[in-house]
Amino acid sequence: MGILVGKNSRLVVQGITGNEGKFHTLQMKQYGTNIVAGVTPGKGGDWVENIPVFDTVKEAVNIQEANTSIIFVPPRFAADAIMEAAQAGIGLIICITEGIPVLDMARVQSVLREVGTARLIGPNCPGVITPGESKIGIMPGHIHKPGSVGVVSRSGTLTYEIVQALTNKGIGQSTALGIGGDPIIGSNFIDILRLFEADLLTDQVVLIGEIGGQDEQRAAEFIATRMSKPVIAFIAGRTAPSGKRMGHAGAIIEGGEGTAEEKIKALEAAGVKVARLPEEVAELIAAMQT
Amino acid sequence: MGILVGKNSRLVVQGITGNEGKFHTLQMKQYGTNIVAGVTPGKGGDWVENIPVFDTVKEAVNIQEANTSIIFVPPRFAADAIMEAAQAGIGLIICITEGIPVLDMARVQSVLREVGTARLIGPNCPGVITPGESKIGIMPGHIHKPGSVGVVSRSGTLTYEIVQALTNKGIGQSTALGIGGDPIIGSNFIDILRLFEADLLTDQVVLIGEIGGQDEQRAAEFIATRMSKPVIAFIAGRTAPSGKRMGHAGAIIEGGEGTAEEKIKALEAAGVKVARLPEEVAELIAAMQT
Amino acid sequence: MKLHEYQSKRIFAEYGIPIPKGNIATTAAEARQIAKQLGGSVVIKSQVLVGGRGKAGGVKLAKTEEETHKIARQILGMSIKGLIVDKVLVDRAVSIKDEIYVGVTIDRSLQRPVIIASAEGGVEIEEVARKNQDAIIRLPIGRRTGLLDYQARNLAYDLGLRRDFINQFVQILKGLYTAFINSDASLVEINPLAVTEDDRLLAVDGKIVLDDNALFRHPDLAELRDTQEETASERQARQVGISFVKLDGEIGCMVNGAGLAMATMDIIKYYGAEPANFLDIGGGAKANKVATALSIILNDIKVKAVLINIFGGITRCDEVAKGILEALNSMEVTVPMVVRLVGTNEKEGRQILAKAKIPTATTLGEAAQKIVALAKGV
Amino acid sequence: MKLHEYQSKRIFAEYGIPIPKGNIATTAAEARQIAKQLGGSVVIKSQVLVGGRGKAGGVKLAKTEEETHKIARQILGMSIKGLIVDKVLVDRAVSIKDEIYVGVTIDRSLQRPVIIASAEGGVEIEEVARKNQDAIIRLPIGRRTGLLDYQARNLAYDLGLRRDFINQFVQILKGLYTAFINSDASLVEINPLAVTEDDRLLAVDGKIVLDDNALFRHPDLAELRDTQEETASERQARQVGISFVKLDGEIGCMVNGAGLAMATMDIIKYYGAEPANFLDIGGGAKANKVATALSIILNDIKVKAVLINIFGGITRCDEVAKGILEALNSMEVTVPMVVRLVGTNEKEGRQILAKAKIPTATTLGEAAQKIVALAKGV
Repeated sequence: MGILVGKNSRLVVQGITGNEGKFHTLQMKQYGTNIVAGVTPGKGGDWVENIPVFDTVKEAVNIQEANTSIIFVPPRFAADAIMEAAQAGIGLIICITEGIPVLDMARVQSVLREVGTARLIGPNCPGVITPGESKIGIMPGHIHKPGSVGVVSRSGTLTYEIVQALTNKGIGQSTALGIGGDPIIGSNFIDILRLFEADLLTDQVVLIGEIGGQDEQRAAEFIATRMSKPVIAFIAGRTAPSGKRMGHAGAIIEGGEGTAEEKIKALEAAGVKVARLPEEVAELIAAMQT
Repeated sequence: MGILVGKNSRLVVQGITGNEGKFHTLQMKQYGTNIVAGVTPGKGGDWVENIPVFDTVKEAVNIQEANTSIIFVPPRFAADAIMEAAQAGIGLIICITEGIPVLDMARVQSVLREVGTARLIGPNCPGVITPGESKIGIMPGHIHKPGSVGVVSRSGTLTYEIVQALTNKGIGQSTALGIGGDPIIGSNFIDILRLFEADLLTDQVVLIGEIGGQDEQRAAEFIATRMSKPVIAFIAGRTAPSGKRMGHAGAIIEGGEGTAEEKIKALEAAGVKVARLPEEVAELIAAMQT
Repeated sequence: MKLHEYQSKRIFAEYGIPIPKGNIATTAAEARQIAKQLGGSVVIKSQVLVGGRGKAGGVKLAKTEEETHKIARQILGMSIKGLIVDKVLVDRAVSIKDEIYVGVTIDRSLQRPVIIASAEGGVEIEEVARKNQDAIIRLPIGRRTGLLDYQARNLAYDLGLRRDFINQFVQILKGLYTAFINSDASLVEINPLAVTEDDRLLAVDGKIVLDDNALFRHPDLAELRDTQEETASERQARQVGISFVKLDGEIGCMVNGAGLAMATMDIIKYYGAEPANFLDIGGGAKANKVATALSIILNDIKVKAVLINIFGGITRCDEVAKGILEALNSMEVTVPMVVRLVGTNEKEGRQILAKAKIPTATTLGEAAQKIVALAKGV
Repeated sequence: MKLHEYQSKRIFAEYGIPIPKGNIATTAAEARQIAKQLGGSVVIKSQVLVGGRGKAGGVKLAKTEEETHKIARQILGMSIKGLIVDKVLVDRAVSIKDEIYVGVTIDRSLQRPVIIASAEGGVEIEEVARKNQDAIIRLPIGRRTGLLDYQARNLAYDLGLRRDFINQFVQILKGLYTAFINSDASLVEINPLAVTEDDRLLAVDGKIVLDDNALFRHPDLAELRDTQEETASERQARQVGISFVKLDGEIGCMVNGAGLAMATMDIIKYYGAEPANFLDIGGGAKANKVATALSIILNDIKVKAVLINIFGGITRCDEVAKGILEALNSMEVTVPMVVRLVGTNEKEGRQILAKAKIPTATTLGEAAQKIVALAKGV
């Protein structure tokens, strides 16, 4: 099973008729994900890959009983798409879109708190995969393998790198997901660690962080006080300079805060083993599993 | 004791240095109300009637442990004053000010819901009195008499009229209050009926309504299903024409809705005796108390 | 404060809402000139602040400049529900396929703005509501979130709008909502929002009611008040801060407090007469305000008797008594009067009145019965 | 996107925030002319998008027009942290009694805007924070409620402002917050907000950083970009949508994905060399983007070797390989290169590179070790 997504996920793809939306709809379908609907305003009545397209998320929920949404709509419309999904009753919203204005996300978060029933993953993230069951995201499915390691990350391709290292060593994953590289994201490390801690099929957790913000430091506190399962971490950006944005809008050391050293120190103080190289993550997990 | 205000009320007067604020501060003090502070931005350090004046409500709460506020500030600043009181931790806010823009009040209500710890009475109301204990409002104190009838009203002077009729007949009041004549008010009839129903010292309740809105109709439903104590009502505006605002911003029959007949019918259906004349209210209560 | 159709539509246009081309005329010659500029058929619409202009013959179509001149001359100067038409809006006529209603107001129980829409536009929304409540869509809007794009879009779908109108509708609805918020309105309404034969959405008629309490924030809107539409009494009352509504009865009344004023009207009716007005002098009125109020009441020739009912709290009874004498000194009063004064400085007030030999009463019931008897000449 | 001081202050002025009189000059003669218009002493301030202008001699006082001319000539053309000064702001000098810091930014953990203020203005806020965290006041603002009047007032009291400055401060803070929201900024900052000898509050220096992702909403602000402040490489990268940051090392790197790009830099360091840049080609890059990225890297004369690390998901390895060949065909490349390609179309990509005899690697560790060895000429 894993966390968040699985056989019970009934997916609606928002922005299904765009290039990215179409491409990944096919990829997810081939992986076995249960896609029940697409939404593109103005394209209701169309079909994509034998999936019915609606004008509104409300219809996708009412008619097709969608409970999970993935969002591929362009950045200037993405905040509206998230709020539409939340108010239509979608329980899990995964937003892939990169480049959403920060103030739009601040507004979204305040609406989500008011609605109270929707969990958001992302934006600017690769999505969530429960290997062998359901892939709701843009990650390459074939590098994953069902197993008992939970993987949570702020990154995309770096996650793939580490997942592949795990799979190469024969270590499978319960669920792997990216929480996104933006300053304001729907779910943070603690939200996900809490789920992994409670998940019966997860034995160890890999946390992949990077410079910027305080999310890893808070995670360290949570791990120290609330987690029984072992956590292995990797933090990217030891060599990143201060004041420069490293690709992700959220990956920036500001006022000397949010450095990799600071994060590594906090995690190690919480008893987390921090790998120096991506491949080392797999070695540390392997050592635990034997 | 009665509801809402009493010996434990520690009052801060917002707008204490204005004409109305000063006048009623004296009146309330003479009645025996425990006024611990005043607030007027820019007048911190002054004294009014031996009451210390602060620049902010926060100081009145921190230094003087105010727990109740009455607001006399002009309409254009009143919404801000309510929000300041709520966020400073005041539990009961009584806003006398008339003429606050409706959209300001819509905003206030949404902030109050967020803060979650403050109850608002008014605006555009005469305030709350627990006879013999505490008067937090502008009503003439001497017409009241301690007793067991709860009085709740959308009006000011009409309430005095009915209270005096009660007192003249020797019938005292547990608490008498006006909830205000505006379209958007902090507490409605149901909020107050619930308190009277739970109050050990209240035996009967007088509800004084008027044309406009659905508040009396909803109250009728509440009385029918949730109240054990008898309620006597009076509804003003049987002769009011449609589409014209009768003084109060909230007293208007719109689209044929909110008429006195409609309200009287709903109340009578809920088993409420509706008096045809203000004086009759006292007669009906007297008949019950003997 | 109500705005005229032409004022409302001009405001809508500022918020990007398409309106018909047109202009305002106060003479038939101006109307003809506008028709010439517009070319083709025009609609001539009387600009008065009451409903039912169409039924009263205040809205007409003209095919030529000549006809425009003729019709404008008919409409200008006509009386609609007691209001004289002193200006007409001359709009280019449009061919309408379909009519939608869309408005924004405050939902009192939800304590937030609500968008009201119906595919059955063109008639009053209350009428639609009476016939078929289901034909009306209500969409509450978070005061702080505002109208979200998808909400506007979903509403368009719910109204059954054709796909190629969706984006236009979303823009119009966002404009209308913004107009509502930015002008502190209590109602904005487009009715009908027309779907034209040439496939456009057009606000053919519109209405804005402003929140009087918020006018201080909008000096530009406050200037739009058409004082021609008020009676002299209404204007006088507004200027001194008295709430006054003219009614059809014969007993004038002056009261402090809106609830008590309504109750006073009701009790007059209860004892068999009809109130001539609603009048609330507000709290703490001084003598001169009382005098003005009395003169407003006495200006109504239908008034046969005057009941003054004051429950003094902030208002002082002696000030009221002085105001009454002031008014009586400055005008000839031929109708009988009963004054009921209780509360603050009640004794002083009664003494002043006793000297002037004005009849008083102690209870409201007694006062009402006395005044009804006096009015009937009993 | 950072704005210059003069641009930021002009925006502040639009929001009612008082700023010193002044103007921008690109020549010493212009500077003298501005000084003449202003009269009295002026401050001449280099306009470059880096901190520490003062320490670098880029901010100076001049008492006369003559002196202004002389100093402007010194400052124009000087280099501050690698940036050539091509314009100066000439502001009327003010006598300052006290300096306040006030700014607005996004609090990442609270997920909402936060106002940051300190009575210890005039130095960088990070420096104040390091010395005394208590000297800094943080006031989170509800995204939808906005800054309320009383919050601004309470902040003024908390800063210990004199009573007669409170209203001025409230207006300035509201203006600053509105500027933050309306321009979709990630930071707005007045530092110092000066209390002048003649008892005014004045935004003497200011800074605005805009959210690049929101620039589509603000074409007017997007035009303020000073392309003189970018290097040719930065401009080229921005235009094709590549994230690029120049560093000081000798190993150029090209990666897809920001996290992996940082990890690649880190691993280079781990094996004993220094990365020359951060470069993320993003997802799904086509051959021409890859070629542009490679040319940007190779334009850096410090670069002794290039590591290309691609984990294909959306990005196809054969497209990357094609882009590499394209770049190699169009420029002379003298430095060694190692390419590590895995994921989508990995085999096809490797075949293309094998034909061109470009060394490849399977794992990131292997690739990093190889490139470090090549760079060191081992």
